[in-house]
Amino acid sequence: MTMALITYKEAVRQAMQEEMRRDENVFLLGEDVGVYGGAFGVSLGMLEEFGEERVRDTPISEGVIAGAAAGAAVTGLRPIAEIMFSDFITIAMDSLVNQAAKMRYMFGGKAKVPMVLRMPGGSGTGAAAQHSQSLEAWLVHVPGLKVVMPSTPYDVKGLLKTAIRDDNPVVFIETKTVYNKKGEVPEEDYAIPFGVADIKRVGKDVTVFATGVMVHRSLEAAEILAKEGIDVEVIDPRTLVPFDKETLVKSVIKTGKLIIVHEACKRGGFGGEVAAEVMESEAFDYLDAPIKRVAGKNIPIPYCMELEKSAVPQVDDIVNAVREIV
Amino acid sequence: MTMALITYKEAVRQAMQEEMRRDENVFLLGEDVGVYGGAFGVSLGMLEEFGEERVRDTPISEGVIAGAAAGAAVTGLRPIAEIMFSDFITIAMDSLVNQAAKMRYMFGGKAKVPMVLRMPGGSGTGAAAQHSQSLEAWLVHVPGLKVVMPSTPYDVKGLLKTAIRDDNPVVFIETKTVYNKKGEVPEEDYAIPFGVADIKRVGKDVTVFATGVMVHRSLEAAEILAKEGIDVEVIDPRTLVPFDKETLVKSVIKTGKLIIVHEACKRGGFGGEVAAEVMESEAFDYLDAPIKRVAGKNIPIPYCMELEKSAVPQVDDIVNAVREIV
Amino acid sequence: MTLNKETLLNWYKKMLHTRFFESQVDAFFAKGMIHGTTHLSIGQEAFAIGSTAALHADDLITSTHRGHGECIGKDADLNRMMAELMGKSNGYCKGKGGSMHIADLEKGNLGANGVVGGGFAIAVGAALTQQMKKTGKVVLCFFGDGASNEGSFHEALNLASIWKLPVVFMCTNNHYGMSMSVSRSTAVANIADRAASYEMPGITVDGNDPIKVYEATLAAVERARSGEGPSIVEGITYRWLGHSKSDANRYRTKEEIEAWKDRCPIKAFEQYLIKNNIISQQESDEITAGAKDDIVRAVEFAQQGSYPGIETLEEDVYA
Amino acid sequence: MTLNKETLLNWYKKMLHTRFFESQVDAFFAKGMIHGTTHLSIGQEAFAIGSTAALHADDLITSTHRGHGECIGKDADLNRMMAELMGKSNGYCKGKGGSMHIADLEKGNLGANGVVGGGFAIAVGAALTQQMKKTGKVVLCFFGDGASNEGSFHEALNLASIWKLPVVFMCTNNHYGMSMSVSRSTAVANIADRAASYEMPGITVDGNDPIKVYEATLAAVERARSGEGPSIVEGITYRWLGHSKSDANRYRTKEEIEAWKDRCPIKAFEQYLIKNNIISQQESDEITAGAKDDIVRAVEFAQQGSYPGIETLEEDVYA
Ligand SMILES: Cc1ncc(C[n+]2csc(CCOP(=O)(O)OP(=O)(O)O)c2C)c(N)n1
Ligand SMILES: Cc1ncc(C[n+]2csc(CCOP(=O)(O)OP(=O)(O)O)c2C)c(N)n1
Ligand SMILES: [Mg+2]
Ligand SMILES: [Mg+2]
Repeated sequence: MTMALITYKEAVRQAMQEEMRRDENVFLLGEDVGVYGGAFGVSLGMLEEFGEERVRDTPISEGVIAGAAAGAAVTGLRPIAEIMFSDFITIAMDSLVNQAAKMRYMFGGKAKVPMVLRMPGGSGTGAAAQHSQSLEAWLVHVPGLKVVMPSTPYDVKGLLKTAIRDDNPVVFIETKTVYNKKGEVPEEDYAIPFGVADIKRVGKDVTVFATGVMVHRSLEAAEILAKEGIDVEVIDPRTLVPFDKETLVKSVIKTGKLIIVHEACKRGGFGGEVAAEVMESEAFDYLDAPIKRVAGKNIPIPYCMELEKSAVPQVDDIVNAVREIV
Repeated sequence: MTMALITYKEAVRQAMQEEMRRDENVFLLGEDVGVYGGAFGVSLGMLEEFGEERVRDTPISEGVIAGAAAGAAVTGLRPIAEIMFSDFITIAMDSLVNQAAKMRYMFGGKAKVPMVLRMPGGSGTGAAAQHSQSLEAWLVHVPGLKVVMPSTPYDVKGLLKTAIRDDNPVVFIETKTVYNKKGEVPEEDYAIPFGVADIKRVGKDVTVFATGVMVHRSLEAAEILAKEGIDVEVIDPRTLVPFDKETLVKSVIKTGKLIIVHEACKRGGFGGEVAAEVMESEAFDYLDAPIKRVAGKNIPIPYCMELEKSAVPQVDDIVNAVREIV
Repeated sequence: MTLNKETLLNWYKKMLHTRFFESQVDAFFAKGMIHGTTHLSIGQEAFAIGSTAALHADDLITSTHRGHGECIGKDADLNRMMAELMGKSNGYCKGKGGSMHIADLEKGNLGANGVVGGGFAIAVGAALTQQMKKTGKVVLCFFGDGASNEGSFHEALNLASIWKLPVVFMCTNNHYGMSMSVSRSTAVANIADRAASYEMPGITVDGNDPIKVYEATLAAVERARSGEGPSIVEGITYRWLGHSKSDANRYRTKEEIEAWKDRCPIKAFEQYLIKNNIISQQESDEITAGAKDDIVRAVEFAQQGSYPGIETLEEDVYA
Repeated sequence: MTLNKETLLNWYKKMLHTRFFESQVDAFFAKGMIHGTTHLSIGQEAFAIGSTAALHADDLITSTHRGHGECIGKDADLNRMMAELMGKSNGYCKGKGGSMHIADLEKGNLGANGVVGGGFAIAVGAALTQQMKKTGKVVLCFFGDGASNEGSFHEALNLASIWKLPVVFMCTNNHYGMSMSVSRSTAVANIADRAASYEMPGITVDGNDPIKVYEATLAAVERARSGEGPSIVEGITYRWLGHSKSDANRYRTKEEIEAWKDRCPIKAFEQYLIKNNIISQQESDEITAGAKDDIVRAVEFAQQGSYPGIETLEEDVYA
């Protein structure tokens, strides 16, 4: 495979472009996705290639963005809808949760709702409490939705393709602080199946399970710890629904120790779900120490940079947590 | 204390009435809360006593119901806002999560938002996927909110009074299938502090932690199990935020076994959070068996009665789970 | 406007079907043979049937919690409707949806909706599909007067207008959203007045007259089909029965209800058909009897159906 | 309308404060001394200042992400504003809010809002308090043209109308919501046209003329104060700078921007004041210099402030 070094953002764009070239039913809609290229420049240039018909600027109306995507999907299109910041999914929750996610089941299996709802999540841009949330736990709790949270250019491209080809509503959470991070991505068409975790680093002493930007921080932490002789395995689930429990369980059986790291605030976060799943699995008997969660504080994200940093796990926090457990 | 035998629904109403008599800043708003008395008849008769000024029918506009409550609260009133079914909180999420919950923190501690958002939750009425959800896990994940989920007439009255007197946005989830259940309630004024779990049944063999209607099912299960010589302790947290970890941890240390029961679907439910909290506590070392979750299936609630029942834990499921663990 | 006898009789029959279907449901509900909740549209049949009559067979609709009439208007199978309400596996949703979620995608019915205002955005999205795929199809989006105060109404109508989507917003103004009269809940007198906010036509018609409803809808549908964009068509009508099972009718008077019962859309249409020599009283009686029989058959069909097996519980969450 | 010299000069000074405050912010932002994101209202000062001038000191406002002008109009302390933008503990929100969340509850500013359309319902609720407590106070709810397409706009305006709440909806129509021009995003030409959906008055004025803005706002405020209910007041103006830091202005032409710069509201107001012999050029220069100095002092104040300590991180989540 020929590889290219591209940013996460470019990988997102390429996935959309390639799918839109492949399938005329795929199109993009959202606020300022056209000439502006999206708030983070993700869709820059797409208007030029696909025109206003398939790269659709919408009014500032998140409810109808998600709901119209559902309506278009159920009648034969494959919309990619963008919510400018994942924080504004609050406005689209009814469309997403009560409509898109439930249509198929309520209708006795007759509907297909092949839509992707893309949105950047997370803190780190100094944009404070209403532009920095990590809300994936809400969506994991909604039957009928799939939830994807890629951390690298390779993953984001391969998973977005799968998401677009999937016949279900997929919530696709992009990690905004890695938009400009580069990584190797095949030039050939590829897709990454849902429900397959990626072991981002193989190790034997402790399993660190991390999502989004925390994958990168965990890998950094692992390098620091390696110097101390602690060999960390870093697992990135990549998709939260469906969830690859097997890979995680195997790893925990191997290492006997699990640390779960996420940016979302700890209380009610995805970490609890993961901890409970592991506990209910055969890995329970292999646990040498209690499962530990390293997660965001239970506070809105503050504006001031130092406080903002302290609100979510940093490399040091992960390092310390590992040291405490081994 | 003189006790009266009243229904859960009457207890809710009495709490509202007594607080409205006590404090002229307290008022009720919501869809059909006036002459109709609310979809479940909870506020029947209140219009007659307090008039249209303080028992306010609103248009079908959940976003502004919650948002106007926040605006009224921050300027000196103490609104009780009703969302007719907790499922429709999807429409009020921005008002609740991005506005009410965060105002105080974002403003550096200057605002107080003393509002209560009441809503009936849960399945069991044959009303299918959009009228039967248990969404408390979403709210637990939102810093700035308090989350209350009372199971009995006594608790609901005492906790609603505390909620109304609290200076923060409180989401108050009523269990609609117990609205007509009766229980003893003091005739004198009383309030139940937040963050104090109630041991609904003392036992020594296994701890069953349950919320809402599952408290009742767990108590029934406990009676069945008692005949088999299994002594179940049933803990009702009553408030999910703040959460009384101490009572639970003590119980688990005593029994060595924990089963968490909730109606909400298992994936991403509150049970994961509870399991992780217990695991991170000193109780970990006392656990004789993995913590078990008995929870709703990961599906929308189906219409047909038998399926609906099978979608969420019934007494038998709890009994079986206990038998498996002891 | 040439409406031949066959067409008019078809409407008449569908109005009767709606009435008898719902009367049966009401009776079954009282006996506990149908559970959950159900919202009956008795008294509103002319709007549902007159409007859907303006559609082609492959046009689309989105419907509401009170949607049996629209469903029948869109040629639903009465058998499968009744079976669904009884929670049977031979129902439209295999017993998983019930009254509030009947959908018939093959016939273009994108579903009733338990969320007030939940259908607006879906209809707009469905209309976008028609526009982008140039199918020439139109979407009728049904909603109630009360629903017009949801934010979803506003977002959807604005988007439909700026994109000139082939959708017509059909307001069944039955004077109340639960206990809230339009005059208490809504800043404007007629919901169609709100068309002004979206630069689209808005028209209010007698919702108890199927011909007036048909004509107004047809004009809006043709406009939409020809690419000129959306409209609001509002029919003024009345809900005879309570909002749902829990309604004690405290918010309105018996006199008001009786006055509207005197304006029964089905009776009035029968009289129109007879007076204009389209049918005789005898023919009308025969049609009525036939419609009743159809409901009896639907009940039989439903009763013969089995409840969905427990093995279906976790099916159909994902495609 | 008697607007004495003192009043007019106060407006002039506030417009200058807004301009200089934001120019300073822009410069600091470019240098990385202010982080995050910030939305500047340069070019729009007349609407913010003219409208808030119609309020009593204890009236209330809700503001937006682009709300520095309204904040200054409502007599905010420039020092604490600048400190907040620099993330300092002596800022309005102790450094936890930043530009998008400045609030000054004591002065009646219920806060800027990072959510487009997030302020509508809050304003309505605040107005309900005034009505129920009979305070005689009025709420101004600021919002952008783009925000008028959020569902929250619709729900709030309907409720305000039926309850006749003392709130005035102030639309800063600067032609764009990010890259979407009003003509592309919105079905109506003027946002005030939407007043028709809520049976309230709607008026569109030249948003670059503080006197016209003041007059229109005052009329609406008096109406609200006297219990006659809400209105929309829309000011047509223009955002000179990009939407926020990330804006390359691809959606509009340089010519368009320049044409609006030629209509600078501050220049125009200065000329008005001089032409009508209210002030001399020299006085104007002095006021200008004074306003600049105030910003210098604000910067000093902010720079002297310390960053909030880590011990404050988990404070103030709950009361
Ligand atoms: C979002 C939402 N809010 C509230 C309800 C409860 N509810 C069901 S029907 C109804 C009244 C709807 O009024 P209208 O739109 O006029 O329709 P109608 O019932 O008169 O047919 C209400 C409040 C709901 N189902 N969904
Ligand atoms: C709910 C929501 N959607 C999108 C955004 C991103 N956003 C911030 S400002 C803005 C444009 C707002 O336009 P307008 O209301 O006209 O105000 P202006 O920026 O022109 O002052 C957008 C889309 C947001 N902050 N909130
Ligand atoms: Mg109605
Ligand atoms: Mg604008």
